[in-house]
Amino acid sequence: MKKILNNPNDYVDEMLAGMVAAHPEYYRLHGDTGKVVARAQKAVDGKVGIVTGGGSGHLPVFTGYVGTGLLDTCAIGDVFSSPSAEQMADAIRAADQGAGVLRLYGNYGGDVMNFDMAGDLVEFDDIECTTVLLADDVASAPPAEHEKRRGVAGMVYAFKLAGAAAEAGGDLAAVTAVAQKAADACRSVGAALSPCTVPQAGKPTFEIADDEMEMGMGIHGEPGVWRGKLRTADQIAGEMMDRLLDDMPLKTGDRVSIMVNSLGATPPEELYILYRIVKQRLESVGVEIVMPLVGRYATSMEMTGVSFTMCKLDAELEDLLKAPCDCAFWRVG
Amino acid sequence: MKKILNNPNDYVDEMLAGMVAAHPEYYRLHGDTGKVVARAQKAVDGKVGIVTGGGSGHLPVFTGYVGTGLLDTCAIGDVFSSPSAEQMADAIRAADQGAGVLRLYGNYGGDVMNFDMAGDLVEFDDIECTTVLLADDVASAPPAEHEKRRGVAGMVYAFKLAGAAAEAGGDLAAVTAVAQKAADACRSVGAALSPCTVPQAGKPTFEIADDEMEMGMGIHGEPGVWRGKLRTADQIAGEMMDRLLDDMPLKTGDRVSIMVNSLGATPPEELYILYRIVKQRLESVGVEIVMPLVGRYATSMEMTGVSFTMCKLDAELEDLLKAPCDCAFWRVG
Amino acid sequence: MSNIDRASVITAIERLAAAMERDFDMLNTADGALGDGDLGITMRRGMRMVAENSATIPDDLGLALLQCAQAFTKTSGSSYGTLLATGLMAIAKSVKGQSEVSAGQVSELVAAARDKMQARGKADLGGKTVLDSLDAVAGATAGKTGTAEVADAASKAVDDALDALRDKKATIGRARIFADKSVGMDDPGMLAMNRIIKALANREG
Amino acid sequence: MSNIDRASVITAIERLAAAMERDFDMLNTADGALGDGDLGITMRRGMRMVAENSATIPDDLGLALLQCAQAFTKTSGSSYGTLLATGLMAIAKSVKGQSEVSAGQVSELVAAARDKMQARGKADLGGKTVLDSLDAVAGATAGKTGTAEVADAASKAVDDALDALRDKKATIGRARIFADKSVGMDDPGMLAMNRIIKALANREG
Ligand SMILES: Nc1ncnc2c1ncn2[C@@H]1O[C@H](COP(=O)(O)OP(=O)(O)O)[C@@H](O)[C@H]1O
Ligand SMILES: Nc1ncnc2c1ncn2[C@@H]1O[C@H](COP(=O)(O)OP(=O)(O)O)[C@@H](O)[C@H]1O
Ligand SMILES: [Mg+2]
Ligand SMILES: [Mg+2]
Ligand SMILES: [Mg+2]
Ligand SMILES: [Mg+2]
Repeated sequence: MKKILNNPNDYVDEMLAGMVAAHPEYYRLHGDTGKVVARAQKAVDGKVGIVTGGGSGHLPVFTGYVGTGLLDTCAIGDVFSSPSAEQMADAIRAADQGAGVLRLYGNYGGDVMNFDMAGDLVEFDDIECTTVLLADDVASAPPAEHEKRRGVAGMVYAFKLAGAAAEAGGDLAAVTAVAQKAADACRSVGAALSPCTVPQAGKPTFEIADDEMEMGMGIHGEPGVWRGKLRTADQIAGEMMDRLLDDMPLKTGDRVSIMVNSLGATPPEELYILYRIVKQRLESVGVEIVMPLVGRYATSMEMTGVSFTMCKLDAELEDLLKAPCDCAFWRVG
Repeated sequence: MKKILNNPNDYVDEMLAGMVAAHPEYYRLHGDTGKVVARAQKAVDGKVGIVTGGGSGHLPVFTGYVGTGLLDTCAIGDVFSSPSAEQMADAIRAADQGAGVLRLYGNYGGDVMNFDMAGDLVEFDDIECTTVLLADDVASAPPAEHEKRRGVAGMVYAFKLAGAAAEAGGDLAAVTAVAQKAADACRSVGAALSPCTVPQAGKPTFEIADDEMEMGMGIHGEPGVWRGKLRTADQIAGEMMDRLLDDMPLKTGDRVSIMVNSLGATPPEELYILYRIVKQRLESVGVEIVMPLVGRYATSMEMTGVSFTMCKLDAELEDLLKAPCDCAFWRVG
Repeated sequence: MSNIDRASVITAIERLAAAMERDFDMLNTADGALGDGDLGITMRRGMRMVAENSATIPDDLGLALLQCAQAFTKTSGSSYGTLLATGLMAIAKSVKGQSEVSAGQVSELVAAARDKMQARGKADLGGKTVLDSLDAVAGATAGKTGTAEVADAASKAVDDALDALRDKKATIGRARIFADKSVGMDDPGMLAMNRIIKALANREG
Repeated sequence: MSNIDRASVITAIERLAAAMERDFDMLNTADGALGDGDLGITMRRGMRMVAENSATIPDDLGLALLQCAQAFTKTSGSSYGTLLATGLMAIAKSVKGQSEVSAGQVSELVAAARDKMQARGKADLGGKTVLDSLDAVAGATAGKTGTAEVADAASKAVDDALDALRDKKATIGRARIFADKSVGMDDPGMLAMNRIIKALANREG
């Protein structure tokens, strides 16, 4: 296990302790579970709160995106495990500034059940809650069952767009509508070359030969659409763009942001090699790229691989994308 | 080889093409070799130019740090290979705004020879050049031979501090003096858990068992001070801090910035686990941490491992560290 | 034997906590084959907290079960803990204000738990999950009123459910991605419910 | 035989370019064992560019060698290319304005190259590098004036240098990190200089 850690059971607590120690200007731990991260400075009264949550091991997702113009709070579980409903309820309470709270997170069974349960738990606190789920991974279910899809890096766009809407003073319905529009505008697909190791499990999440890749694999190692010999960067990028454009056809004049995201170990050098093809493909159909994001935005620790996320923009979303935001991992404006 | 690429010979050219395509607001390619990166907007006339250079495969080092408050230009070679003297000469010419150029780079034989040769080549152009070498890796030679040490992540501090001095209008002597002060103030040490693969070589730079680590290993796989069983995060952090503090003892009231840097594959989760100990150690001797940098600042593609860099600050350096800078990988202010 | 009251709940908690200590490895292993291997952790951690606080549980069985449910929502984010808590809360709602429950109510209470858990997890019956175990228990205990009679029926029902579903493919949760591999293997959540029911029914071994 | 002039430089370039095509794999392999395996690449790429432009080299031997040097500073950032270019530029400086050079000058010209390369690379003599080959050549050809005599002495010197240094540890460049392993192995740069000198001296095979 090529990981730097102490007791695997302390991985997440120590990670969070280090994170808030390194960035006290951005983050603080809230409550007594030690697994709720909140903005260092609570947002202004009357701002709609945005809460997210999910398993650890995906930095900057989820906790990293707590910040101005982004999220208010985040409940974080063990690596690849949902936080508990109580933690999520704590996070919802901490996100509330009196204008209600949007639960904005990825479509995973455990997370959904717990956020629903957390909703029951905060009913007593009279906090109005809405929910928007990201289900952007096109490889995880066909279009007809798109609501079954997993939520992956598209959530970064949703955090940004909904976060900007909330910061601009939108009410809960308006912020929720933006988040839903953002979720609907995102399509993602990933390809993995090597696994990561969940500390408590101590062994890689899957096995794969040294000359193999898997197209469409999920961020926790969920099986993809094919496994085979490693292809060239241009072939991989081409197929991934095909999959995205098949699912959400674009036409001349459309404007999109595109994220070329490392799952962890894949270096920026290789993301840039892929980005050449991404850009060519979109430009060849007359699509304008707005604020491309190339880097590590949603990862699975030391997994090798990439994901592409396409976010189709209208004028409202484009303004929100360009609005300022600030956290330890991402700054706009 | 778990890498996403096309023809290995095109790795660097395609990487640079994608990088300038993704960040046209920051970078442009200069000259006809295709291997010199310059700021998208040339700095104002009369600003001292800062040029760097070295092998590819270390993003954000070197090219990534071209930007306001940082570098003017960078000559980039193949992966882990020095750029040619001609490319460096091109980069020096492109960095010149009439006030001379500081060559600021890491102490590697090939790079030194080529930058010296490049100096000969630009003599005809009447560009005044100075040189500051980073030699911050304490594991690569004892204190008595500190000028033989390799240059590693300390160069990020040197880029930042000298870059701020140049942006503030310092003349060549002043900017060079700041760069030298910064270089002298930095100490680094690294530990590697797994190698990376140079595309053209097609095989890992070294072999290491799955339960082993190597303390003090260089960023290209240069042998370190010991190899043995993987230790815990706290033990690793403790030993690395010992090595740094032995080499540059600190006392109560000293102010330092510290970088906890991933060599590539090691995720931010594990950097934060390490940072806890780093902070405890420095605070336990009464040292104040200023602007800690935890992330991927100087890497070796998909290598697993970490480095710590300590930069001791006086009032001048601290102001320069906090001055604004902006590139695709790092923003201050 | 008499009705279920605070004292019998405490006894049941003790048996259940002991069972979950005993089955810790077995449940982790079963979940490890088809999921993330934490089911033993979830159950042991939850039951330890329930047992630790059992001295303070109120007479009102609704409030008592609510306290048990919270142990699971606090200690675990794994699906099973949340589903159990959901089921416990459903039962708690039905028996709120009562300090005794008769064996004859077991069937409808289990059915209420099943329905609330189904609403939460959005799984179908027959999908090879804990719901199928509960459904079998609700069915087998329906119309029965004697404590021993109910206990026997329930503990047979969880065995039957395992047999009935074993050769189906998993359709839900993490196990779904191992659908083919899951044929012939017991669903970890059904296995856990088997042990839970037997401990509650005092029909172990 | 007569002095070295433009024509003999062009002939030498052709022989050298051919030798570097031939030795491409051998030099990569030698450098691969102790360094990054690019020495064949460096030499072939540099000599290809030199050969491509050989039709246009000037009569002035100084300018001619400068052009050759530039082929190396342009095509490679590897140490050897830069050192070769440094040496060539040192010789170019000495012979600037001359269209002929006599065999008797070879020793001092090689010594000039050696010194400039030593200044650039800051290595010591005896450090098992290309400097030792050049030093041997400069020594062996000193006082000799006949073309054949100089060619024989130079090509024997590069063999002797390999023998003399083979069992030493590498002290310089990437090979230094394999210091122990390098004992008994030829330094790749010395090996390359062996082939270069033999091609120039037309003493191959
Ligand atoms: N949506 C669902 N509906 C009903 N039962 C479910 C559901 N999801 C999981 N389960 C049950 O929970 C068991 C797994 O529980 P657990 O190990 O806690 O899940 P995880 O660790 O994946 O969150 C399954 O064997 C199944 O019986
Ligand atoms: N500083 C130096 N001084 C003298 N010779 C050197 C020096 N560095 C390298 N060499 C010579 O160059 C050879 C390696 O050349 P090359 O493969 O181009 O190096 P690299 O690829 O490491 O830059 C060595 O075998 C040695 O003979
Ligand atoms: Mg599980
Ligand atoms: Mg789990
Ligand atoms: Mg080499
Ligand atoms: Mg080289």
